Amino acid sequence: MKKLFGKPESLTTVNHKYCPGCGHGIVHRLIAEVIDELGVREKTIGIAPVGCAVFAYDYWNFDVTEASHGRPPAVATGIKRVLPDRVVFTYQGDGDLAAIGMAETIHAANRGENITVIFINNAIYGMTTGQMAPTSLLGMKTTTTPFGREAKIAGYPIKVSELLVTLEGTTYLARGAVDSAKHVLEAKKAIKKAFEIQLSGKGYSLVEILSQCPPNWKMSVPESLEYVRKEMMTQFPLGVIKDKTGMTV
Amino acid sequence: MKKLFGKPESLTTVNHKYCPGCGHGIVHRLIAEVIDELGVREKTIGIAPVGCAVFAYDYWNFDVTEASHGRPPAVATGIKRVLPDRVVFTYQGDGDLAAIGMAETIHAANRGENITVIFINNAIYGMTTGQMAPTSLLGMKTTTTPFGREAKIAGYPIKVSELLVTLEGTTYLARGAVDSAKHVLEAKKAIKKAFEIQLSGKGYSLVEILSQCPPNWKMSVPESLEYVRKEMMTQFPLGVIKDKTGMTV
Amino acid sequence: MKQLMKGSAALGEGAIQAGGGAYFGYPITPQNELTEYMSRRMLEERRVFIQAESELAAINMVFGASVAGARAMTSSSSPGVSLKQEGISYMAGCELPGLIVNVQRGGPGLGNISGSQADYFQAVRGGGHGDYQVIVLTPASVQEMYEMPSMAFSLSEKYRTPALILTDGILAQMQEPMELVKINAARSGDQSWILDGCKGRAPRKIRSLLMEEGALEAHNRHLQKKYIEIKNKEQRYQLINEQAEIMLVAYGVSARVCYTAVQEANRKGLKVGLLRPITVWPFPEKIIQELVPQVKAFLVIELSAGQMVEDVNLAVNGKTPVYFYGRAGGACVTPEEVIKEIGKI
Amino acid sequence: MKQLMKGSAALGEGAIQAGGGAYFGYPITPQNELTEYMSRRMLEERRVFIQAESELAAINMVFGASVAGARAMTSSSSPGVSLKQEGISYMAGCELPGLIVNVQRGGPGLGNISGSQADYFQAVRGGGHGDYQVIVLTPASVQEMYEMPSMAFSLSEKYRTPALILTDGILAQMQEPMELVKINAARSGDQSWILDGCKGRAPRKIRSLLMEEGALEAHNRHLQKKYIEIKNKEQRYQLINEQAEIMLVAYGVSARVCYTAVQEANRKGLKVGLLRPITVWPFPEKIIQELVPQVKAFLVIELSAGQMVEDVNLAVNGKTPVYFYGRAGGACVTPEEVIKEIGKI
Amino acid sequence: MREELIIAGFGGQGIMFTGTLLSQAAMMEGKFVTYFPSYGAEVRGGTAHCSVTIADTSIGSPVITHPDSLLILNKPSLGRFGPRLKKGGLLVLNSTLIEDETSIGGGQVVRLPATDIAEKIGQITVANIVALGKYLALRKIVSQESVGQALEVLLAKKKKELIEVNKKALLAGYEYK
Amino acid sequence: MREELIIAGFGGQGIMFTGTLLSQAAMMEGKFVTYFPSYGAEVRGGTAHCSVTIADTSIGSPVITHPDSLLILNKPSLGRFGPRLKKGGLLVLNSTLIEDETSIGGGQVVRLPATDIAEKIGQITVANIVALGKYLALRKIVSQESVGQALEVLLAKKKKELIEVNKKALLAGYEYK
Amino acid sequence: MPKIIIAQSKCKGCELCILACSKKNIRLSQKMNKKGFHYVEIIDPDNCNACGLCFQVCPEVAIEIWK
Amino acid sequence: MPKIIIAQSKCKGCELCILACSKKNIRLSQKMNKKGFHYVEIIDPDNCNACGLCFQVCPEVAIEIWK
Ligand SMILES: Cc1ncc(C[n+]2csc(CCOP(=O)(O)OP(=O)(O)O)c2C)c(N)n1
Ligand SMILES: Cc1ncc(C[n+]2csc(CCOP(=O)(O)OP(=O)(O)O)c2C)c(N)n1
Ligand code: SF4
Ligand code: SF4
Ligand code: SF4
Ligand code: SF4
Ligand code: SF4
Ligand code: SF4
Ligand SMILES: [Mg+2]
Ligand SMILES: [Mg+2]
Repeated sequence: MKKLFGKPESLTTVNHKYCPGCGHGIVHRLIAEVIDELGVREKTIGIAPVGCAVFAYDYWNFDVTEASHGRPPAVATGIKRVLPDRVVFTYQGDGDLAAIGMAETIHAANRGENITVIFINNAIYGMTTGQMAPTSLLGMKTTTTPFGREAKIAGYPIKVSELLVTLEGTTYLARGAVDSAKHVLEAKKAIKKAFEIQLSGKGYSLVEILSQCPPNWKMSVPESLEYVRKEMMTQFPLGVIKDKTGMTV
Repeated sequence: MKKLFGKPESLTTVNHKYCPGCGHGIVHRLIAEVIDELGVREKTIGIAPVGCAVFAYDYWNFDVTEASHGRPPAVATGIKRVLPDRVVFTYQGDGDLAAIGMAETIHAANRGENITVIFINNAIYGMTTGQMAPTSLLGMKTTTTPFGREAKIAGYPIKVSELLVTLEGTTYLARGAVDSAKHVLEAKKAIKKAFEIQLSGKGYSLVEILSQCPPNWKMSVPESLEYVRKEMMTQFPLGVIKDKTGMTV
Repeated sequence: MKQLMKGSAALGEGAIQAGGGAYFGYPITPQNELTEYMSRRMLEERRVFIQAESELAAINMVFGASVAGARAMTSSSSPGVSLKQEGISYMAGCELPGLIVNVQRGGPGLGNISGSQADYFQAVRGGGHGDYQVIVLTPASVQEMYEMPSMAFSLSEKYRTPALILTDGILAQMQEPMELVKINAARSGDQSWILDGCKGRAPRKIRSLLMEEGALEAHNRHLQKKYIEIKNKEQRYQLINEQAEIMLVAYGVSARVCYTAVQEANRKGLKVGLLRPITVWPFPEKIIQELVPQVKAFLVIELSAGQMVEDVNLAVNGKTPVYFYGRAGGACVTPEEVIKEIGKI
Repeated sequence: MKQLMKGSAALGEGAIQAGGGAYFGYPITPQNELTEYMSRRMLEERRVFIQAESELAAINMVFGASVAGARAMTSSSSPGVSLKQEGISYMAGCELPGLIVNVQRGGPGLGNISGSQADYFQAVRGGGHGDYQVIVLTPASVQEMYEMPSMAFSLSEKYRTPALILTDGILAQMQEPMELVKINAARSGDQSWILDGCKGRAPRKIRSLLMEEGALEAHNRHLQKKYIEIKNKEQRYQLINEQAEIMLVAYGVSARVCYTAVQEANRKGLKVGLLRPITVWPFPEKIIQELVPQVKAFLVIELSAGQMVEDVNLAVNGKTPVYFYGRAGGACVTPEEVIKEIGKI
Repeated sequence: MREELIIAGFGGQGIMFTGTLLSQAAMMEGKFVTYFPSYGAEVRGGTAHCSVTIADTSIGSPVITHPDSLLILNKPSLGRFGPRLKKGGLLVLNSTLIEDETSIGGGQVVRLPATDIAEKIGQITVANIVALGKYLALRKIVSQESVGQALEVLLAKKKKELIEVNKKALLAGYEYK
Repeated sequence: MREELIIAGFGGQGIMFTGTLLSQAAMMEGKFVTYFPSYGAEVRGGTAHCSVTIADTSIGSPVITHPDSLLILNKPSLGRFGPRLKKGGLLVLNSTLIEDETSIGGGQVVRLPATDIAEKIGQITVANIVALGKYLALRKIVSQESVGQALEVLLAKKKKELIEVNKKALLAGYEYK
Repeated sequence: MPKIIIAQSKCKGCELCILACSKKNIRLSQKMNKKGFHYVEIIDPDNCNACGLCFQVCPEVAIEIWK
Repeated sequence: MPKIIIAQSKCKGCELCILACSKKNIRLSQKMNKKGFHYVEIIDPDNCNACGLCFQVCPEVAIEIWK
C-alpha cells in the first residue's frame, strides 16, 4: 500500500494549538507540502509572526525564527540579503501584516525583495481574542467594534493585494481561501507558484489566504465557512491579482 | 493703489531658512493664501513635519504643532477627532510621509480622516543632506546611493498618490508642481480644492507637489527645474489622480 | 455600593469619569480588556475612541489629542510600550500632558503574557532619549485602578508632563469588590498652550526642536527645575507599621503579596512593615531617608530581576542594608517566599 | 601611517574591517556620515547595505541578518534609537548578537543636533521592556571609534547579547589623526544557533516567546547568570592618575574635556585624576570600589542632567562624596567649568 | 477565615463563570474576595482555570500557588493542579469526565458525576454549577442563598432564562451524596 | 604650544576645507590636532564654521569656546564669534565683505581684502586660502610648506587642477602686508 | 480498498472533513478524546474512494490515506 | 503703472523670478545682501505689466506688486 495523503516531512508531529476549524493549520500544511515538493526543506528559513501562528516554529520541520509584531518583512529582508540562495518566507496575519507592519510590508514589496509572503486574512485579531483587523468587514462586530465596524470611525477593510499592485517591486500577488477542498488545492498552487518565483530569483510574491476564525467571529465552523464565501469573497475576490511572470497558475 | 500680490496674512514675516530656489517656500505661501481665501486662519491647526519644513511653525501665522518624524497623520487624527470643526492639515516630505510614516499615511487615508495632507515630493531627504528618498528616481545619485539608485538594492520610486487610490477612504488625490508660475497656480487650485473638501466634511484629501531641491540634487536652480519637468513628471505625472467628489479642479 | 470589577475595566471607567476625552489603543494581552472596554464606553459617551494601526500611531494620536486640549490616553503592554518611547520623549519635550498605561507582562522580547514588573527602569529612567521624566503611578487594587487616572490626568496637566500608570497583568485581570466613587474631573493647570485655532489670540506653536544656540539647554534647565519641584512635592506612598525593623518595599501587585507576608510575619511576632510607593517617579526617597535610622534592613520585592531596588539603594545611600528578592519572567512571588527571605536577614 | 578621519567614517571602516557583513540604517543627523560611508564601502566590499524605511525596520533587518549569521549592525541618533527599543529587547530575549550605534544628540523630543550624552539610562537600564542588558561601549577618540566595532562584535557574539556603541555628535563629526591598524575580524562564540537551512542537522528555532509554565522565568535566570558573568569579566576603563584625591569620572567626549581639565589641574598642583569607563554596561564598579578608600571625592561629568552619576553613587554606596556637573540639551562642558567645579569641592 | 480555591476545566465548561459567581456571592456577604482568571488569550487549547480567594480580612495577592481547595472538571486539569493542593486540602472532581482513582495525599477527595447530573437536569453546560454546589456543601464559605442571589445578579441582563436551571444545578450538587 | 582657531563664513566660502587643510598640515608635521565642523545639516542658511585645535600634547575636547584666533570671512560671523575671542587674541578679517571697523578689546585685528585678492588671482573661491595664508604668517602654527603639501594630498584625487591656484592664494595671503 | 486513518487524539471535531466528504462518509463520534473534543470517524471504510478531500481540509493533518 | 517691490533682504537670488518673467524684466544685481546672496532687481519698472508671475514663483515671498 502507498500513502496517498499524510503529514508532509516539513511538518513536525507537534499538535497545533489552533481552535477547531481554524484555517491556519491547513495553510501550514500547504506550505510544508510545497516545500517538500520543491525539495527545499533544508534550505528554507521561515519567519513566524506574532499572532495565532506565533508557535508556527514548533509546527514546521525546518529553520524558523520569530519576529516582532509586524516586522517579518524586515526580518526576512535581513535574512535573504545575507543568504540570497536560501528560501525565505514570512507567514503573517492581517493585524501583523496590514496594521502595525504596513510600512514594512509596503517597503519590502517595493524593494522587490526576493521573498515569499503568506498572508492569512481572517479579518480579525485572532490571538488577542477578536479585535478589529484592518481587513474586518464593515458592520462586523468585534471586541473593539462592539457596534459593528463603521467606516467613519474605523475606516474601510483594506484590500492588501490590490494595494500592492501599484508597486513595481511586486512580481506575484494572488488570493485564495481554505473554506473547501477545491479552494485549498487552488491555494496550494498559488503558494507553490510563489515559492517557484522566489527560487527563480524573480522577486516578491505574496499569497493572501482568506481564513476562517470561528470563535472570534462568534460562529460555528459551518457558519464561518459561509461567511468566508458570502462576505469575505465579495470584499476580497479570489484569483491572481498580479503576475509579472505572465504565467497563469 | 491696490496691493495685487504680497504676503498673505497666514504667513508670518519670519524669513525662511530654505535654500535658494527651494519649492517649500512657494508651497507654504500657497497654503497660506488658500487659508486666507477660505477665511479659516483662526480655526486652522497645521502640523509641521520633521524635514526641511520642520520650522514651518515659525512661518505660518496660525496654530501649528510639531510631530515626530513620519507621524503627522496620527497627530492630525488626534487633533481632528477632538476638534472636528477645525481645519487640520499636515505638511510632509517624501521621507516623512512615504518612508518612516508609510503605515500612518495609509491608515489615516484608509480611515478617511477628514484632514488635508500636503505632500512635498522632492525625491530626496533634504534636511539630512541628500539621502535617497522612497521617491528618488532610479539611477539617481544621492549620498546613500553613491552609484545611483538601483532597484535590486533600493527598490523603486514609490508613486504615493497612485498607491492611495485603492483605499476607499481617500476622497481627493492630486499631483502638482512648483517649477513654473503656471504649475504654481494649478497647484494652488488643487490645494484649495483639498481644503474645501475638508470644510465640507468629505474626507481625506492629499495634494502631492513635485518640488525642486537644487543643492541635494547637486544642480543649479534652472537645472533642477529641468529635472522636475523631464524626469520627475515622467515618473510622477501631474493631474488629479482620484476625485470622489466628481468635480474637476 | 460595592461591585465586582476587573482591574482593566475599573481603570477604563476611572479614566472616563475623570473626563478622558480621547483614547487610542492597539490590542495586546494582557491589556486587551481595557481597549475593549473603552471601545464601547467611549462611543457611548460620544468621546473619541480609535483602535490605532500600531502603538506608535496610538501615542502620536495622544500627542495630537493632547495638543488639541483633550484629556488623552493610550494603553498597552510591555513590547507595545517600548514602541511608544520616542513619542513619550516628544510629549515630555513639548510639555504635553497625557496618560500612558503599561499593563506589564513578562519579557524581554515577546516573553509571555503573565503579569510582571520588569519595565520599571523604562518607566522611571526614561526609556526614550534625552533627559526627561514622566510621572509614574502604581495602583495596587481595583479600587485604585479606578481612582488613579484622575490623579494621573491632573498631575500631568499641573506639571505639563506625561503621566504613566505602571500596572501589570495580574492587577488588570483580577476582579475584586470596589466602589464607583465620584471622581474629580476638573482640568488642572494652565491651558494657554492648547491649539484650537488662533481666534482672538496670537497663534501658538508646540515644538521640542530648539536649534538656537543655548535654547535647548535653557529648556532642559526649565524641565529639570520642574522635575525637582515634582520630586519635592509629589512623592506618594503608603506605610504599614511605621515602627517596623524590617521594612519591605514593594509596589503594585508585589505590594499585595508583601501585605499578606507582613500580616503573617506580624502574627509570628516579627517587626515587619511595608512601604508601598504609590508614585515611583518621583520615588518616595524622603520617607526612606526618614526611616533609615530606625530600620535595620530594607527588603525590596519585585516581579523582576531587581530594578526598584536601585532607587532604594540610592535613597538609603549605604546607611542601612538593602536586600532584594524577586522573580523575573512573569512568575509571581508568594508571601511564603517573602517570609523566607525575611528569615534570611 | 596616520591619517585624518572623521569619527563616523572611522567607526564605519572599523566595522567593515571587523567583518561587518550587513548594515541597515536610516538617515538622522548627526550620524548621517556613517550611513553614507557604509552606503559606499559596503557595496564596494560586496556586503549588504540597505537604507531601511525606518529605524524600526532597520533594527529588525539587523535581527534577521543576525539570525542568518552575519555580523550585523545599525546606527542612528537619539530619537531613532528610541524607536529601536522593542527590537533590542527582542534581540536580547532571543540572545542574538548585533551592533547598535547611538550617535547621541540633544533631547528630549526632536531637541537639536548637537552632541549629547543624555541617552545613558536608555542604553544601560534597558530602554526596552523586560529584564535585559546590552553591552555598552564608549569610544573617546577617532582611533577608538575605529577599533571599537571589532570589540563590540566579538563581545556580542561571545555572550550572545546585542552590543551598543554609545557615542555622540561631537566624536562622530570631529576629525583627528588616527591609524588604520589591523583589526581582528574573527568570529567569536558558539555558532550552533544560526539559521541557514537545516541541511544535515535538526531544524533550529529562534524565539523569545516562552509560554510554558516556568520557562520564561528559567530563561530569565539564564540571562541574569550571563549578565553577572559579563559584569565580572568585562568591566573596562582607563585610569589616569591612580593616586588622585579627586577623581573625575566621565566617558566619551566629556572624558576628553576632563582630560584637559586634569592636565591643567595637575599643573596647578591639584591631585586630580580621571576614571574613564570604556564599558558603561558593565559599569566599572570594581575599580570605583577599589578607589574609594583613597579618593576624597568623585566628580562625575556628563553632557546630561546627571545619569551615569547614579552608577557611581551605586558603586560608592555612600562611602565617599560624589559630585556631579553636567550640561544638558546639547551644550558642551568646558575644561574651565570642570576646574571651577573641582574648586568647589 | 481564608479560603483559596482553584477551579479548572476545559474552556467552555463555564470555569470563569463559576469563579465570578462565587466571588459575587462572597462580595454580597460582605466578605473580602479576589478573583483571578487564567487568560487563555494568546494560547489556544489547553485548560482554563481561575483562582478565587475569600477571606474575612483584606487579601494580598490574588495569585494562588497552593490552594486550600480544588474544583476540577476535566482530566488534564487534575494532572496540572492536583499536585499543588495544600496538604489536607479538598479536591472536588467531576467523575463523569475523570476516571482517575488516585487519592491525594492526606486530603479529602470527593467525586461526583457533575456532567451526568447536569445532563439529567437537562442542561449539560451547568456541570460547573453542580460541582460548585457540592463544594459549597462541603466548605460553607458562602451560603447557597447568596449564590442564588449572585446568579440573579449575573444573569439578570442577558441570560435571565438560565437562572432557574442554574439554581437547580446548584441544589443538585449541594444535595448530592 | 596650543592654538585654538575658529574659521567662519558663509557656506560655500570653503570654510570646512580651510579647517581640514590646516589640520592635515598639522598632522603632517606630527602635531596633535582636532578638527570639528559645525554641521549645517538640518539648518538651512546662516553661517558655517569649524574649530581647529593644534597642540604639542594630546587634545581633549575638540569644541572651542574661547578661541585664541579667529578667521572670519563674512559679516554675520563676526557678530557671532567676535565676542568669543580670547583676550589678546588674533582676529583675521576678510575686509572685502566686512566693512566693520570696531576693534576687539585688547586683541590684534588684521584686515585683508581676501576676496579682492582672490579675484585678482583669478579664482574668487580661494579667498579662504588667502586668509589662511595671512593667518599663518602671523601665527606660525604650521609652515607654509606643510600647507602646500597638505593641499596636494587633499586635492590629489579629484581637484588636481586647483592645487596651483590654491598655492598662489596661500602665498598671496602670506605675503600680504 | 483504501485505508483511511483518523488520529483521534489529533482531531478537534471541527467537522470540516464531514462537510468536505463527497461520500458523506464521515461522522462525529459520541466519544471525546483527551482534549475534550468529539472526534470524527469513518462511517463505512468500504465506501471511501480515497479522494483525499477530507485530508485537504483537515487543519490538524489528522487524516492519513493509504491505497 | 504698477509698483513692484522686491525685498532685497529676503531675496536669495534663486533666479526663479527671472525665469518666470515674460517680459524678461528682472536681473541679478551685482551687489550682495547681508546673507551673502546676490539679489534681483527690476530692469525697467515701466516695462512691468503686474502679471505677478514673478510673485508666484518666489519662494521667499520677496516680491510685492501694487497697481
Ligand atoms: C508590539 C506588539 N503589539 C501588539 C501585540 C499583541 N498582538 C499579538 S498578536 C496580535 C494580532 C494578531 O492578529 P493577526 O495578525 O491578524 O493574526 P491572527 O491571530 O488573526 O492570526 C497582536 C495585536 C504584540 N505582541 N506586540
Ligand atoms: C525618528 C527620526 N528618524 C530620522 C530623523 C532624521 N530626519 C530628519 S528630516 C528627515 C527626512 C527628511 O526628508 P523629507 O521628509 O523628504 O523632507 P525634506 O527635508 O526633503 O523636505 C530625517 C530622516 C528624525 N529626526 N527622527
Ligand atoms: S482564534 Fe481564530 S485564528 Fe486563532 S487559532 Fe482560533 S480560529 Fe484560528
Ligand atoms: S535642502 Fe532641498 S528641500 Fe531642503 S531647503 Fe534646501 S532645497 Fe529645500
Ligand atoms: S477520502 Fe474522500 S471519500 Fe474517503 S473519507 Fe475522505 S473525503 Fe470521504
Ligand atoms: S477535519 Fe480533521 S480535525 Fe476536523 S473533524 Fe475532520 S479529522 Fe477532525
Ligand atoms: S509682474 Fe510680471 S512683468 Fe512684472 S516683473 Fe513680475 S513677472 Fe515680470
Ligand atoms: S524668486 Fe524671489 S528669492 Fe528668487 S531671485 Fe526672485 S525675488 Fe529673489
Ligand atoms: Mg488575523
Ligand atoms: Mg524630501
